[in-house]
Amino acid sequence: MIRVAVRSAAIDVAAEYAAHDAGGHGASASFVGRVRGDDGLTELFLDHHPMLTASGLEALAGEAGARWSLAALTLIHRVGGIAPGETIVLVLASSAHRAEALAAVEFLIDRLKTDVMLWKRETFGDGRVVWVEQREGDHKRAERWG
Amino acid sequence: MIRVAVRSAAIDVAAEYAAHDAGGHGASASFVGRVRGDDGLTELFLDHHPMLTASGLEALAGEAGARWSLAALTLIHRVGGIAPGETIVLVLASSAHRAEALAAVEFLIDRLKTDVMLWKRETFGDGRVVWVEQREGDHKRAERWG
Amino acid sequence: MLKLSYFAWVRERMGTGEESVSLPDDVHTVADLILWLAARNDAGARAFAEPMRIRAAVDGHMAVPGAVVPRSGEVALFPPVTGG
Amino acid sequence: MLKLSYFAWVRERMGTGEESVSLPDDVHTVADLILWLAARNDAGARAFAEPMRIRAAVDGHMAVPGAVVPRSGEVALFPPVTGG
Repeated sequence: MIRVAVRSAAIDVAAEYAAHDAGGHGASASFVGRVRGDDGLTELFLDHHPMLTASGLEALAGEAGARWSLAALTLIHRVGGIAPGETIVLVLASSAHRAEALAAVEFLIDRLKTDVMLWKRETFGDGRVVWVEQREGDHKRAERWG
Repeated sequence: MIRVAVRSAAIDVAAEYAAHDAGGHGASASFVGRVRGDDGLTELFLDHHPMLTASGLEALAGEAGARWSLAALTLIHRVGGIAPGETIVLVLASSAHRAEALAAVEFLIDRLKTDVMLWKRETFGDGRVVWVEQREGDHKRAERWG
Repeated sequence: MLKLSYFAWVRERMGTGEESVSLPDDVHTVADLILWLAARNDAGARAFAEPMRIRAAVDGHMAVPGAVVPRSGEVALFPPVTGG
Repeated sequence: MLKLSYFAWVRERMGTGEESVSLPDDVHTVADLILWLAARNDAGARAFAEPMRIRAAVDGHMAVPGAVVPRSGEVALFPPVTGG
């Protein structure tokens, strides 16, 4: 079962894990990304496109489902204002085989960094507000998947 | 913080996740392995050496901590009799950087399959009881890490 | 009427997230639209000063600069995405 | 006295998880110990019929067949591990 969500409400990792797990599959791999507060960041704001952001996530989840044999896939991305320490993204993939679950999670988190319609704005304690520019390293990682 | 445990009690993934998460790190990757009930398996029994199994897990966790910059690492392995669907192993690694957390989890689960002092016995619904033999594929995956 | 929607710093510089416009007859492509918006007012001049940094989606699909802009529907204009 | 501990199918075939033994004078190495156990009784014959399939740890450290067996301490004997 593929479950994709884009939301401004907080992500409850334990609850999502429990919802995902219902089937009881051989292997589950996950990735949880949280906002980092180093560098004096006080808020990360993610702008999104109501339709394109969700359809991009769905396309990515579908691609993972086509590449690997997955029993379940959960992909939840937060948007709007997020405080340091809060969860911004959750990827959770289950498969009968550990290699498939691990590869799917790695693929999804790499491609999320480049493919999904999201724009990051950082606000810092000293008053600076900066829209994040594209990062070359993220593209290099994403390109590994061809 | 590195936390390693070998235990016969059930693994509560959500509780372990909460205990691990206390710090709030940038990225957490996890792997949960469960006993598969296909092929008519009714019980997986893991024999272990009271001292060598734990020290092997600790050595592996220490090696991961030396290879990658990890803020926290949790490695819990169950032993004794385990029913299909139950969790047998939990690996949870956190880092400021996603690539390090993901690589550490993949390394640990691959090496767990070959390095740790555990012996698997499978009991099937038709009465067969079989000690599992070493698998070539597991060694190939583990050798990737040099 | 064509609906335009703006995201990230394009939204900020335009001072709005969306608006409806009637296109002049000589605006045919996404590139034309961006040049027209840049010339229309101060906000547009700030938001579209560097057309190379602008990406577009027409009716929910990514569009190249030479893509035709419909007379009605939706065009989204935004900077390169910065991912999740 | 030397403590011997057995694991997995070695434990099952020996019918016990551990025992204490007094080694004969001509048992010096891990390989000697395995051959002696195989010759000692029926359980040993079953458990140690294929010495190549047996691994050993002496006092908590993996030991090669040529490693010296102490007169006291612990030797663990087991099949190749099958992982987590």
